[in-house]
Amino acid sequence: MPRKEIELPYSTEYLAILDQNGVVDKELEPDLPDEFLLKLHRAMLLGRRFDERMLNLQRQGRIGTFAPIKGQEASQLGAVAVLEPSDWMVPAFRETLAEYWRGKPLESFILYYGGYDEGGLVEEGRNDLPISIPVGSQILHAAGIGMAIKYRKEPQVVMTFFGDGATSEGDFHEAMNFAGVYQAPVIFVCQNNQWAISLPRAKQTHSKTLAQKALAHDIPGIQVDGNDILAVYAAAKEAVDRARSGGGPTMIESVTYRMSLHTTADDPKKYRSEDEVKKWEEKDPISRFQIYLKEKGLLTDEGINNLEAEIENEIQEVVNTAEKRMENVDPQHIFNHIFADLPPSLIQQREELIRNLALEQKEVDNG
Amino acid sequence: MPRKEIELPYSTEYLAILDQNGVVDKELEPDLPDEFLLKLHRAMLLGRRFDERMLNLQRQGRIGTFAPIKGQEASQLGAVAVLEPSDWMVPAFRETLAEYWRGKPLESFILYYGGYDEGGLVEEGRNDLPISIPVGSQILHAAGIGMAIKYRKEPQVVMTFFGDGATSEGDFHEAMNFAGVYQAPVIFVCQNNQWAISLPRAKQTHSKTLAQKALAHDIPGIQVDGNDILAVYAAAKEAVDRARSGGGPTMIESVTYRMSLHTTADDPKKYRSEDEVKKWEEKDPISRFQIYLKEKGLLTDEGINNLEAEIENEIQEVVNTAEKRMENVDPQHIFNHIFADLPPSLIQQREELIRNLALEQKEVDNG
Amino acid sequence: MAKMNMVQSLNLAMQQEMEKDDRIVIMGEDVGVDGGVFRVTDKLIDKFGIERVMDTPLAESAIIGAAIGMAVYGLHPVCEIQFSGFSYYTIHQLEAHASRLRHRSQGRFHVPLVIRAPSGGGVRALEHHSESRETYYAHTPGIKMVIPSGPRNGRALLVSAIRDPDPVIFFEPKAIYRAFREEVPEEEETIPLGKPQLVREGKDVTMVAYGAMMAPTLEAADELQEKSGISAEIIDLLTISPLDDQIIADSVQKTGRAVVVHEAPMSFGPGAEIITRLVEKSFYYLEAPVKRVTGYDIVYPLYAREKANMPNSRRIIKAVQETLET
Amino acid sequence: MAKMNMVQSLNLAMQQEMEKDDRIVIMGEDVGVDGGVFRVTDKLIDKFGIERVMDTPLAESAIIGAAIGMAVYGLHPVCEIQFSGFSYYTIHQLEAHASRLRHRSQGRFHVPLVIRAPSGGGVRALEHHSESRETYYAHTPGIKMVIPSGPRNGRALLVSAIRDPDPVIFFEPKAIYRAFREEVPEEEETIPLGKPQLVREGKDVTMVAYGAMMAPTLEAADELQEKSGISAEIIDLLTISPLDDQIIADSVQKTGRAVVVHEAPMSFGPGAEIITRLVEKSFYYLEAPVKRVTGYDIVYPLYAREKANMPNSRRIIKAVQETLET
Ligand SMILES: Cc1ncc(C[n+]2csc(CCOP(=O)(O)OP(=O)(O)O)c2C)c(N)n1
Ligand SMILES: Cc1ncc(C[n+]2csc(CCOP(=O)(O)OP(=O)(O)O)c2C)c(N)n1
Ligand SMILES: [Mg+2]
Ligand SMILES: [Mg+2]
Repeated sequence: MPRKEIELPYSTEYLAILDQNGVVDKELEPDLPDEFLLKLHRAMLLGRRFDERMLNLQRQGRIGTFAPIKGQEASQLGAVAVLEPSDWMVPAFRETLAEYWRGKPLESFILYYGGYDEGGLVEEGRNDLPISIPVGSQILHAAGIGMAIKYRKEPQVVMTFFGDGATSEGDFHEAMNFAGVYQAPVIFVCQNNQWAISLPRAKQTHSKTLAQKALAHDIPGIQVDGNDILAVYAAAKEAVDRARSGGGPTMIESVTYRMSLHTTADDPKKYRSEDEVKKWEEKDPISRFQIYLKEKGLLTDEGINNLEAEIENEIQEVVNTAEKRMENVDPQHIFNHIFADLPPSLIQQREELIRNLALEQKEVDNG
Repeated sequence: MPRKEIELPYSTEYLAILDQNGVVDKELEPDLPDEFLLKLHRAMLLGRRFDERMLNLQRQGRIGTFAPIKGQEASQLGAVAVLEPSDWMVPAFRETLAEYWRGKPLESFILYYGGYDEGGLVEEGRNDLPISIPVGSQILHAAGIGMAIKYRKEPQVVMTFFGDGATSEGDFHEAMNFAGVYQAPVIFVCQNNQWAISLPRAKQTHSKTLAQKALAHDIPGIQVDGNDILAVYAAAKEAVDRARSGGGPTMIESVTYRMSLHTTADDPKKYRSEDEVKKWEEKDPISRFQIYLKEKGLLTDEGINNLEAEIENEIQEVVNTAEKRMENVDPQHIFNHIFADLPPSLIQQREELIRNLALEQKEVDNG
Repeated sequence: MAKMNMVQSLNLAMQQEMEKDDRIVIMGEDVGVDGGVFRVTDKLIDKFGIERVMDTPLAESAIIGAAIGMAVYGLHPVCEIQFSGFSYYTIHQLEAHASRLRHRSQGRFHVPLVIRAPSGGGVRALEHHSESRETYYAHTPGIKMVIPSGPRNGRALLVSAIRDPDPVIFFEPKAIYRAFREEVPEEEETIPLGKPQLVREGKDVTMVAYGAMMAPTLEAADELQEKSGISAEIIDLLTISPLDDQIIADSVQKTGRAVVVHEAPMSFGPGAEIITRLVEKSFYYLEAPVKRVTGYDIVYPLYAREKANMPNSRRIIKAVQETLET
Repeated sequence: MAKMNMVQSLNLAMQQEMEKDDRIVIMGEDVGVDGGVFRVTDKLIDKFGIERVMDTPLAESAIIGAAIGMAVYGLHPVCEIQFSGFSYYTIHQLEAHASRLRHRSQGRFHVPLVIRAPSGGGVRALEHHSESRETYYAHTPGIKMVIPSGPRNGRALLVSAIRDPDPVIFFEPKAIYRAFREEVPEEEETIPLGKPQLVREGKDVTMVAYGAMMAPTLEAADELQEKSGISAEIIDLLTISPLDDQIIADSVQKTGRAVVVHEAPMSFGPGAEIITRLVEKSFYYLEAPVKRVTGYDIVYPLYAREKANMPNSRRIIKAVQETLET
């Protein structure tokens, strides 16, 4: 009856496959079709360019505050690429590329960050929640969706994203605990991009890794190189397969870096060194993937150039249509989608708005 | 660059010293003065008897709902007995004995559960928070007190209590994370009494132990036999010493059993078997401690009988004074201690109450 | 028709709806094996199994957050928060998500979610077990706040709440759980959400109340009638928000006087909205200041003194008399 | 005296108080190295170090819960919640503890805690960054709810809030953080909490507003004066709760008419309490229904349409005119 160590069912593992120089670990390399690899590459590149363009639009005052994803392309795409369309995805607010991959039109992002509620529309058939800004809160929705999937005995899974900062919120742990208890098919993807606005990962929590937080709930947890799309994919595949076959939830800590601003309202120079950013630039997820694809004979510099041009066009077109749509602001729209049926008090308020607008119009007309 | 296990700084340990038959592990036995052992014994016995008396008072309608501690005497006393008077203690609502040990008058319990706000009074000099009913919420107060102690560089520690159910609340994890980040001198004592009202420990969380939840925050966590006062004391001593010397927080899972009702409003027959309760009765914390003390030559059956009589008298006296105090209900008291100074709107409301009371009195007087 | 108390009638509402619709699941602390600490979900687990009646871990935010996910997926969760005093752990989920996902997704998703919670005082309970904070939810756009006042309307409102496509907070005045019985028909009965009810016609004064305060309000009205011949018209709000003030306006345009009663603290409470609506729409009919009889703006006292804080028929009568005297 | 915007004046308040009193510590997300996302705590970390200016982990409930513990211990924490839209994560701590520990401990403990949070709309922000939910806190007994309307009163109120022995929620209208500058004296200046201020005398109508709504209210008053010769008396609430209605009553007893303005949703909002207090205490002085100009009972729209939801001088003028026409 002495003092003794208790054996626990899980330990915390680390996984990396493709290093920052593009060298691959042959044993761990996932076996993916060439087209799929190229599709991933195209999406990553588009994600990067769209991000740049959005930053540009914001700087020109054509859209409002938004959160760039630069540097986190592999981290989110590698995970979401494992999902089937019928699966569910619950993003935070820095998953532009994951949402795009799932089918969200680029136009929606521009509308949304341009201040138009229409940008929040989730098209029929895309099983994704809209972005969620209150940190950590969405993780619980994923737990609930997982529980509902299990209740319905559907062969689906749900994947949710959140940041390193979110792991400090109670909702994160409550969600992990629920998913553990109900053995729900949930994949918790923590994009540890090293910063929560100005707070570095080391001050966010005393724990050595974020993945080990899964130990609290006896959920398998794994830390992956989040700038290595192959590792992220492999870890997510394992987790999704396990969840789909009834094996319950998994937490993935994807170690990556927010290479750009927190949001366009942020100035990282206040709190982090250029050196640190430089160091991470060497770990860029896109360049190492391009080396890999080139070595596989799937990609050439010329191919990249063509792709870049194609993407630029695609984005330009989207910006054009979005800006056209943004010319039309019908203020009455603010009363849409509040309840299934607008109650009398809200009908009266809408009428007041309409009267005010008419009055305003009259003043404008009268000069 | 393969897949590899990450080494973490802590593992989860189990500690037991005095088994249910009163057999002690000589190597681990803490070296405690005889009087102190006897003082612990007296307190445990008083805790048990007071609990029984309170249940009685409730059944007679003389007080309202309260939460019995039966079975958890060692679990809470072993921990709190390590504290210095200048240390802080933050209870949940099932720490009657811990509060009594710290100096809370028995009378206060009767007043409080009798519905008198006066029972909440924390006497000057006793550094304990009043009981906290919203599960898990108080754990954060302990984290804050620990941070304040550290800020003031005082040689104090803070100990907080909560149940197995509380580990599912986000506030628990947020508190552990804060204490970890700030390396605050906090001892988190989870009284795992196997039940959260009707929910058994196994359904509260998927994790094998509760102590392992500390791994999420890289805080040392230990599981102890909570019905073994020596083990609880030893674990708490280690934790308090570490905290006091700047070593930061510890979590202790004290494995015990709620032998009585959740509260007097509860009927455990709805959800648990008599067999289970029987099994735990054999592990009673008091009887095993009595065997230990007898074998040490510190206690005799006669001594126990005398003590029982003494305690009965003590309790009876307290019940008498408390009931006397409860005869006086001044309703105006409800406006006390809302703000340091009552604002005009509340003064007006109090005046209204006074007018109503006068009217009522008049009606009574007029028959 | 059977005579039922409100615990039984609410249980009936859930049982019958669950029989008809397998999207409905019950979740909360102790709602399964224990049948809820007030037994409102008693035996539902025997009828529908642990998949549909879930004893959840002790985490309110998780209960509501997970239920939001389930609702978005297509289920209709009926959650119990053990006491309304612990519902505040979930406001960030309600304010940020339950109330907004319809709007945020521009109609793709909606959140058919019911949150039941025993509320209010009068049962000699512990701290945090007696408060009335319906205002938090009534002031939050995108959610509905419903409070029944008896077994029959409780059952009918709960059925409507369960069928409602949007989130409904359903506070159950615990003081009337077992206070009285009413005939409750076996057949389906609903009451549309958002419609206060005229429960008694009168001509001298309008009394507006809801929940457990209906009892002292009716008592006061009886006594006023008997002792002073004062005829009170009485409105039971049933739905606090969105507030439809039409029936109140109509009544006051007839009586010219009104008294509003609630347990919730006075300031910034529900009474203020009702009185303001009257000012906005029936000002010229008002012959005297509208009065409110409410809980005080204090920390709810432990039970020995809770009566001092709670509106009772004496206070209500006094308010009516003052209204009529002026 | 220096000309300062409100960001600077609030910074000054904290800095000066911290110099005087080492019980004061600052805590919150990004308040240290970054100086706060609006820079309100800028450079305080350089002056007072990381022990007194704490960049906390991302957990609102923990910030407030820990601060309650610190306050009980004897410190005076000044917490920043990054946006008021995330303060709801903490309501259970505020409702259950900050507001009650004085009462629960029967005076042994009290909770001198300030919670600062940028609030309100008008800055083209993301979802959850524009709401005004002061009602939640105003309706909660045991806490004070304060909202300044400019650099000078902001500084003076923050000093008072920091010195207050009880918990104070201090919402900072982000729309006026940098909107204008005022002379702010170097020397100490305080404004007692709980006292609305008469900011302009007038005789035809009383206008009551607070925070960012003071600007369009004053603008409306100017235009009414200039174009129609209407003289408005204007009251700035400053402290929303506990509400002292004396000055409002006094004013309306003179003008007979009133308009209340707030960004918060209309129903069950602060305006209702003000109007109700007028009904209760100044009913016979009211010559016309009191009007309110408020945000609508809707999910706050993304920024392209936020103006449609926000009271502006046009809407206020219209309300005043309607009040005067009747
Ligand atoms: C509950 C809550 N608190 C604060 C904020 C303000 N905020 C937005 S993002 C952010 C940091 C998030 O960090 P992390 O979770 O690591 O995600 P990242 O931004 O790095 O993707 C903060 C504090 C918020 N949106 N929600
Ligand atoms: C936040 C909150 N939710 C629900 C309750 C109702 N309640 C009181 S005690 C309890 C169970 C607590 O279980 P545990 O933490 O294991 O403590 P124990 O009662 O076993 O001592 C519940 C659900 C509460 N007091 N607070
Ligand atoms: Mg981050
Ligand atoms: Mg327990």
